[in-house]
Amino acid sequence: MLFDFASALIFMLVAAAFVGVNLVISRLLQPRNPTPGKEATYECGELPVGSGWIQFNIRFYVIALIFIIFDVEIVFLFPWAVVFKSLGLFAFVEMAVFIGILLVGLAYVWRKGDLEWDKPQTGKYSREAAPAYFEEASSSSLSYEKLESGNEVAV
Amino acid sequence: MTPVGLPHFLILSAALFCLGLLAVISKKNAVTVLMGVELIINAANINFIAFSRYVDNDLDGQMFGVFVIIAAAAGAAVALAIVLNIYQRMKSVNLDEADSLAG
Amino acid sequence: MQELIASILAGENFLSDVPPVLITVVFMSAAGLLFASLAAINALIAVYLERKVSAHMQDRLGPMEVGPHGTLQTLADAVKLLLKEDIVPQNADRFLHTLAPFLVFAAAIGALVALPYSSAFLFANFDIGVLFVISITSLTVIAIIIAGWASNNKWSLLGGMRSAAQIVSYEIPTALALLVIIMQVGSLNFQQIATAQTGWFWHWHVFQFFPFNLIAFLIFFVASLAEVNRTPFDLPEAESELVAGFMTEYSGFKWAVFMLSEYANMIVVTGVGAAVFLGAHQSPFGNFMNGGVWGVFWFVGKAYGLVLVQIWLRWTLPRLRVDQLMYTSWKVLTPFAFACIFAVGLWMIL
Amino acid sequence: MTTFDFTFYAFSILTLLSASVMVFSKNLIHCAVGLLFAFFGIAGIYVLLAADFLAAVQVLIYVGGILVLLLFGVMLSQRIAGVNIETGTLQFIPALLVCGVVFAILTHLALKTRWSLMPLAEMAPTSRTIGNLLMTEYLLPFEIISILLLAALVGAAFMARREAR
Repeated sequence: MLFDFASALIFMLVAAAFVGVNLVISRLLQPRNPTPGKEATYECGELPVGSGWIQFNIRFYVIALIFIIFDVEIVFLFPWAVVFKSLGLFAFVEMAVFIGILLVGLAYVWRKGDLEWDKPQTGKYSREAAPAYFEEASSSSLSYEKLESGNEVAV
Repeated sequence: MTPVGLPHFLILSAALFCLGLLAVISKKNAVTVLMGVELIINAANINFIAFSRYVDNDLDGQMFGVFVIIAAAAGAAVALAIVLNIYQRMKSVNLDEADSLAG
Repeated sequence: MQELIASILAGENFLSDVPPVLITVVFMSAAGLLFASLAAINALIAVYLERKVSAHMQDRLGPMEVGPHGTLQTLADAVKLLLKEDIVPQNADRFLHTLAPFLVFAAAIGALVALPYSSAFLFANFDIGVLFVISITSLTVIAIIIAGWASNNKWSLLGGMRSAAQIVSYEIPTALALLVIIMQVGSLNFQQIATAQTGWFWHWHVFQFFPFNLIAFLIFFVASLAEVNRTPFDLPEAESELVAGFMTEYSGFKWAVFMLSEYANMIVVTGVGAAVFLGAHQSPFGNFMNGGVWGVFWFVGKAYGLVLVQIWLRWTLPRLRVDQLMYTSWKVLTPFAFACIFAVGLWMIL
Repeated sequence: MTTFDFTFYAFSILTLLSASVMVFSKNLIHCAVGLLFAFFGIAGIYVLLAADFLAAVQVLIYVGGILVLLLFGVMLSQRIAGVNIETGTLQFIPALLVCGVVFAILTHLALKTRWSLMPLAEMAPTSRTIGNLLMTEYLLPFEIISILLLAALVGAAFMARREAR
């Protein structure tokens, strides 16, 4: 058992060393003439506006929170799945109860809308907020006819 | 140098515990305090597993370890939600400024 | 590999004066170096494949200039990236900016070690194989957040956070889909999962317990696309919105390391898929060309077949919207994966 | 010094050094990176203690879960102005003294106690035994944990949502 972990560890260390050596080689070969413009923060060619200040949406936290609860559940599911074949019905009922309780949690956050990310349909151009805008857009063929008939009148 | 045995693991765990304690006592920021709490929990876990290996030859200590990790995850989730709530109300997560409950 | 080292240590040769630990470490380091180079070569091949497949899908020829049919184009690109100036923004955190590529690549190699390339030659045969791969790949999430933050750039930070939220969301369905198979095998060890699929290709797990294992495989495949940020789940690095997300401020060889790891991670997820669902290193035709070095051929062939499907999807499907992303993970894949576990559990009891 | 001892000291030094980075750094993200390596080192210690399943769980939950959560917490609870997310300390010297005393007492206990040691068992895979124990002896805690997780999920989601309004 220790051998497997040791080889994984050594492989990871060698991988890191591989990156390091290549970075050094690259450093030796590459040109270096930094200019202020080159070292500026990239913002699509414009000068950077403000600092990197961003107020993040709290939804990031809610997603991470739901994730960690289910991650923890998976930790229990793995040993259960290993012994499931030998224990049979008893283990199945145990896990059904366990998952059932946690699915109540999933149902709760689902019902309360915590799983919804901000959809692009809120705001000025949403179907709910501006139905007239959408009707106008979808009946564009009609307006062409109006336009054409108007032209006829004009001619 | 004596070969590595139970006391070595216990001393490592004690050192880790003290570092965690230091962070909990001295840090201003609530998130760093939480990080210190995680260190303390890990120190306790090392003890459980070391005893399970050296003193007791079954896996009871490791079972405790699993439950401790799980409870720590749940605790961290709730604690961070509280911290974010404090931030929303007071615009700061520095514990010395969040004193509106004080008399 | 353990047997190989044991045989070297047992043999009477000029090495008998050297301590066995040193021989083992040197031997494993050499294997690791070979492995890291293979990961680099893998990226060269995969990038070439991607360019050619996309070109032919769009009725173009793709790279044709360097080497016959442009085969050396990606090598030329690699040399170019090695010679490029490494630009670090002035306000960036230099240490963490450099640390992130190391972490990403180490995590990818760490996951690759555990895969069952053949029944005989293995780098690490973990009893907890599947769990090990899942846990070691979670290092990538942290590395991506660090990379995004250390760049001190709005796009990088936003891309890193989005990427992290996406990867963690899709980790749940991935693990649940794998659990459907682990229940049937009763082991987390990749070798035992492979042995359980011995025989003709209808013994593969994906064709057992029809249709639940097939559904589990589809869930796994879709979720693994999101895990490695492939289209249609490439929102975190959407070029048109976030200018490559957390990689915005990376250039030269550091950027190349991110690309290397991305392609290595593609092999990780397709390798896990091939190992768990598609018979691992077993030949699809019973005993025909089975075992030994053929195992490597079949395993890598299956993994690359799935990589080709990933490339095909990239040039077929449009990108998802961010709300559809969360919808797919939590409201479609996760409930279906739970339903599969429940159904297979009932089936096994009855 | 055997390989086992060498690995133990290497992982201990890694763990303690990164934990110190976490404690003494002023930059919150550097604290988190220190914590990352500390968790990784502790996972190595678990492997040395024959707890392979627990080591994987440690990396999965702590690195892949709690640390991500903490980093999200840092990002969400700061006015991120550039790369400098700083935090100060309070009463550092008294705290250092207290911790030193605690460390001295704990070390003394660890060295002076006569532990009733058992002969070391062969290292064996643990996942199957843990699964069996979970389904038999530890059944009640296992089911209660699900209630705890449900409570944590509902409570934390509720608090986070109230803040979003």
